[in-house]
Amino acid sequence: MLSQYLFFFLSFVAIVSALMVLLSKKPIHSVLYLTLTFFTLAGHYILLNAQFLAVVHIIVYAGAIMVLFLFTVMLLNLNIEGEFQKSTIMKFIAAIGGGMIFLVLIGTLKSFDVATVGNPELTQIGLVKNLGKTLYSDYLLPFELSSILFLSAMVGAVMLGKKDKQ
Amino acid sequence: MIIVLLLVLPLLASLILFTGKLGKHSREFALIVSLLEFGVALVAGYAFTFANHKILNLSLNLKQLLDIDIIINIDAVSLLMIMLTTLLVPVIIASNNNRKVRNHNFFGLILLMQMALIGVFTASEMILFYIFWELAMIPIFLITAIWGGQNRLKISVKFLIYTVVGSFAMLIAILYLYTLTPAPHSFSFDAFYHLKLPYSVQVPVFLAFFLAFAIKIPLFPFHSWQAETYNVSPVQGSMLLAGIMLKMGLYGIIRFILPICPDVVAGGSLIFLPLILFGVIYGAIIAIRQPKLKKMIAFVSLSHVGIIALGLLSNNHYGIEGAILQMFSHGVNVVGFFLCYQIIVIRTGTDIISDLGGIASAAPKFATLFLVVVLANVALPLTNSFVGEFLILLGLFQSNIYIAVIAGLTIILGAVYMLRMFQQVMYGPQTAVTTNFRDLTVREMLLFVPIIISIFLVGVYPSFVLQMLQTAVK
Amino acid sequence: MELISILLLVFPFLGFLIIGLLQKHMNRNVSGILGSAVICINLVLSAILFWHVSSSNQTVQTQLFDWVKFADISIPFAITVDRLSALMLMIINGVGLLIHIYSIGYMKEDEGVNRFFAYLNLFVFFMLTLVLSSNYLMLFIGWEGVGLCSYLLIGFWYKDHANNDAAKKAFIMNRIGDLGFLLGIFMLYSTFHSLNISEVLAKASVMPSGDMTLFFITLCLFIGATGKSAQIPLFTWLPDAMAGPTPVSALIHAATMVTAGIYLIARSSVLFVLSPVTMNIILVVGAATALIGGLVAIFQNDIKKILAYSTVSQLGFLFMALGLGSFSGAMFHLTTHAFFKALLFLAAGSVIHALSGEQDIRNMGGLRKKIPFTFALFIIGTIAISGIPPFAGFFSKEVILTAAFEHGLGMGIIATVISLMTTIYMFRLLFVVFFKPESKALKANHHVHESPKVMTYPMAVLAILSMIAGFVQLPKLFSETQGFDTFLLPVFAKATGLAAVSEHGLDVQTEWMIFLVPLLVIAALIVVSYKRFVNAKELTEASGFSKVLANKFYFDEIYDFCIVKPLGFISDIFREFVDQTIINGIVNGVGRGTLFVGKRLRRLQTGNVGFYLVIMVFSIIAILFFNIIL
Amino acid sequence: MGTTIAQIQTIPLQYYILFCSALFSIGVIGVLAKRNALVIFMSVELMLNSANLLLTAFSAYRNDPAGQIFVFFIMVVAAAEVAIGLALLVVVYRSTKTIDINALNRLKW
Repeated sequence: MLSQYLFFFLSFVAIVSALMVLLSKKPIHSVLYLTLTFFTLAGHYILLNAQFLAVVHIIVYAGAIMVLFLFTVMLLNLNIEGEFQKSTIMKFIAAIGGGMIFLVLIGTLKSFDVATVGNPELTQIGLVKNLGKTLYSDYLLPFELSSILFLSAMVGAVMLGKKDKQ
Repeated sequence: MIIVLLLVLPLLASLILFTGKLGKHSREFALIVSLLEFGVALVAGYAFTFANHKILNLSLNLKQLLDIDIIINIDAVSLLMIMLTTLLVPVIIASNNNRKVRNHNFFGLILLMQMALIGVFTASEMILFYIFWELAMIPIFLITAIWGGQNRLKISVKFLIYTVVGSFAMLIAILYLYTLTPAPHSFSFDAFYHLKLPYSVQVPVFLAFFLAFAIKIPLFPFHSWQAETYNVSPVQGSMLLAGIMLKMGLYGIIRFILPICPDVVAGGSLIFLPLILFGVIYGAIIAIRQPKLKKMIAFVSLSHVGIIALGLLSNNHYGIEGAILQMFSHGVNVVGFFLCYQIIVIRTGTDIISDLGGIASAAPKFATLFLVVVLANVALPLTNSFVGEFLILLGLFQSNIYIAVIAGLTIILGAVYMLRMFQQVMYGPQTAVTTNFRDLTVREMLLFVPIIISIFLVGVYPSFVLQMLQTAVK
Repeated sequence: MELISILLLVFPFLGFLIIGLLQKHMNRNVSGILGSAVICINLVLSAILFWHVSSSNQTVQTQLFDWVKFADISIPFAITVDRLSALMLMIINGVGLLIHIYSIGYMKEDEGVNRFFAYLNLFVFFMLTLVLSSNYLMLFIGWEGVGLCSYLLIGFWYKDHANNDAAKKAFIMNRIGDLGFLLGIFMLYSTFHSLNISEVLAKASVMPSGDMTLFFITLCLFIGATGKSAQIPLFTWLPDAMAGPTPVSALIHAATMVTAGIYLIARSSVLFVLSPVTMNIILVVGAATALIGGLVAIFQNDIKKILAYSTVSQLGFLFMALGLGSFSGAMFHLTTHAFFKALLFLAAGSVIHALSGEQDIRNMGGLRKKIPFTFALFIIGTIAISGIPPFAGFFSKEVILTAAFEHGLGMGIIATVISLMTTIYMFRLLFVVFFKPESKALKANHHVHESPKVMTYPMAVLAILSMIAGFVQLPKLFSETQGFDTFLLPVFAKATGLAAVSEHGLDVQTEWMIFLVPLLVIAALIVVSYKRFVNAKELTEASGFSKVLANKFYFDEIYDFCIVKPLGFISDIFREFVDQTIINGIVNGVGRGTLFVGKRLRRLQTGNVGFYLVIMVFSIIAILFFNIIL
Repeated sequence: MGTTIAQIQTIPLQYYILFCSALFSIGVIGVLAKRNALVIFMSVELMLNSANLLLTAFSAYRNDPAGQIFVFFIMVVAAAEVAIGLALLVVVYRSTKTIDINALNRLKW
């Protein structure tokens, strides 16, 4: 039962803070609310016994990505308050779109059957040891490729960030 | 390892040519390489007939990384096609004496094309086949688009798009078949051959393959790129197209349609055979009044390859074997025809049939050689096309009498258009453009040597080819 | 013997190769001598073979190599010499030799003389292939090969498009027949799984008479024969083929090639005998051709055309004989016809030669005195072909007439009429050319000259043969032994054995009637035509029905209107309309449509990211929605 | 194993589906309604994360590590994407002095 309460609590916080991401006027507040959302999500991961993911999630998202966002906002002085608002009709369309996609997603996913197909011997799949085994045996090539992706992303970011010589 | 040599030699040579370091000697270099290649092909033929067959296939397993096996293999049909390719490419290279086109890139592209063609004829794995199949398009497209005549860009792009549409259909069929192979899935031909598809699956697969090959061959009504492309392409390009590249489509029919969709071929013959048949007659009838020589060759070719396709789809082993033999003969004949065409056009500057005439009295040697080529195209006995055409018609006759009878009409129509053309071009009084027609030089005569030899060799003693093919047909 | 039979093919081919390849460098006299020498050797070889098969009653079988061989099909290059082929060998090489020698003189002035002899040798090669082959496909090689040579030789003077047209026409019409032949071969193969002639005949001989398969096979073979042997409806090429040099007309278009059809049917006699319907068709077609050829011949004015139509008529007569089941009779007449028709052609050539190329008989006349030797030979030929005893034509025609009367009175009368027409046109020709007062044009012509000896001597030999060849087989009235029949008996024994009709011989009176009545009519006809043609001032322009005849029943025009024109029309329609407008239009239309749609759809790219996002989200919604409801 | 799965399954999978869909929809609304490129970017991250969570949930319920591996890769891609995306944003801001997406409409037909 504890986990259920925990679930409801985390979900509630996550949704509220996610809404606040949209509703707050200043970008910097959005960033902070988003960080809060990510922390709640990390809690969800732990609830799901995906400890490794939870850790990685915090490191990558809260640690790296959100810091990047913050840096951008602050360094470029982008923290400008709602100077560009969309028209109400656009907001209306957005609300309808969001609602519809919510319904459709529920409709699509609700019928999913979740019979256990994985290895029944395997317990605690969320641990580093088990995940690492899978990652380095079955998914070796994608793993290596993703490192290349990272490298190129790094190079690309540096290239883009350089000031033009003019 | 011969097989690797066959593929690597022209590739390397073409790369060397692309660097442009060879300058004026490009043609000589390309010619030497292509002759060497012919020599290698002969060795492969010797190995196939007498020695160890094992040197003729190569299998590399790259499953760890890409789930693709590289399998290359030579059987009788491949060998015949490789022979055709390696025999004709030197002729094509040597026949080029147009200064504008004498360019290292041009020869590089021809050799690259040769490599791709040999790849198509040897690949025993679908993805590999498909890569070579598409690779072969690139050089011919560039040759047409760069060195072609009027409107070259428009026409070559049309040609490219048209054939790619067909290839795409084939790709879908290949991928679909791949999913049907038993796990672990495989792209190898063997795996595809062992599929025993139900009829309802065979039909769409057949249609997809047939579309790809019908465009490539081309068969009526997918031929509208052909005459235009021949017309605009430099002669060497036309030779490559008509002599070898069209055979890719026919080869595809042998490799895929016959083993994978046997029931459609057996059962549905009344649906597509009449279509092809109509194309055969259609091409022949158009050729009768075609005013331009090069376009006429295109329609003649349309008619001839239609007959070959009929033979392949006749569902009869005589027909199939005759058709394979005829693929070889047609390549030789049509290249011979284009040689004659080139000589006429270079000497007179025109290929309008009615402007020509009286060449025979000015150039008797040329007249004789041209006559031999024409007669080979008419399928006179003791020339190469006769045996093939005889077997095709025999096969058709045994599977469907009516189609055989109508297809037989091409014997008559063939005589009509060929003799009309020959008479107008070679006989009669000389015209303004033909008065100073020079007879063949020794170099030009040499070009005809392989053509003439193969015309009579296959015409008089086809058994050696036929017996070699016999096992493959089964 | 096997070696000899191979050499028979080797020599003419070598001759062709040597003369053909060395054309440029060869002295113009050498080629003729070389060509003739080759045929002379061949004649000796054939004589040996002939003697061998006629004395030993064996056939010579030679296998060269496998031509088409794989799986269950095996068609070798193989030679069979039996009495029928031996007879043909003698005719081809004998007449061929004489014509070769004649050509040395006739073609002396021509610049392409070397080419001419090369072609002629090639022709002999293919003709020998035809008669020596032991299977139908190899026979077909020869069959097409002689067609090729015929094409080359008709169009020998290729600078004039009229000749080329004639050559083309000959080749194409032959091809139509060839298609029939080819289909026949397919059926033979499908039925008997062999193309070996003797095997096929053996297998066929156990089949019931009137079998449908056999009917179609024989019909197809007969269609092939109509092309090569110029029968209705494919006969119109033969008169046009006279555009070639005269020796060619004599050799190819009178003596040898055009008889290939008869040879084919005689060769396959068993098949034909078992298919009475085809026999009747042959009979009717032969008779019709003979009648039309004869009628048209009467109204022609070109010396060679007359002979050509005469050939058509005679070939029709031969087919009648085949249709009547008288195979050896047909072969007999074929042999004698080869002699006297070759003679007539060569003599006509001699006339033309003397007049430096003039062929219109209206411009001739009175040549009797100027070229007496040719005249004498021509007379011999005319008598022989008209069937006046004791020359060869009489005896061979007699056999056929007898067969016709045995078949029925009506057929007998038709055959007689046909043979009598020969008299009319031949004597018309003879009288107009040699007896009529000289025409004005001829008077102006100064150097009319007798042909050189190299031309006259071969003709003389042919003349002698035309006179004596008939004595090989005297009519039954005079002789018990039927020499020719006996000679060919081994070949046709099976066929005649299978022929169901019991041969009830004619009674003696009828035979005498057949023998005498025509003779009387011939005599009368000669007198009438003498009056009519020698004394008439000028040949009047034809009118009415005779105009139809003079224009050859408008066959050419009908073909032109029914086949050639529509084909050209369809070709233009296909090329201009179907190909360019419809098919290419569709293909280009697809491209143009794509461009058009692209031009319109481009407007959707507004550049507004928000708009894109809305579209994207709603598309995803739509996809998922359809995913649910489907 | 039974215990862990049983423990997890005290929360029905449907809850996760609902929750993730809601999160995702919020992301969608943010993408549609906002004009600030930075916030749009954040909304995208939100959507990615909702998908991640759902994948993990499925993975846990099915006891199949592949799902979590997948999440791991998505994170990798997301990190790369953020790096590039923000760099682009900076470049855009430098040249146009705004991050309003409506100002970026030069790229059209």
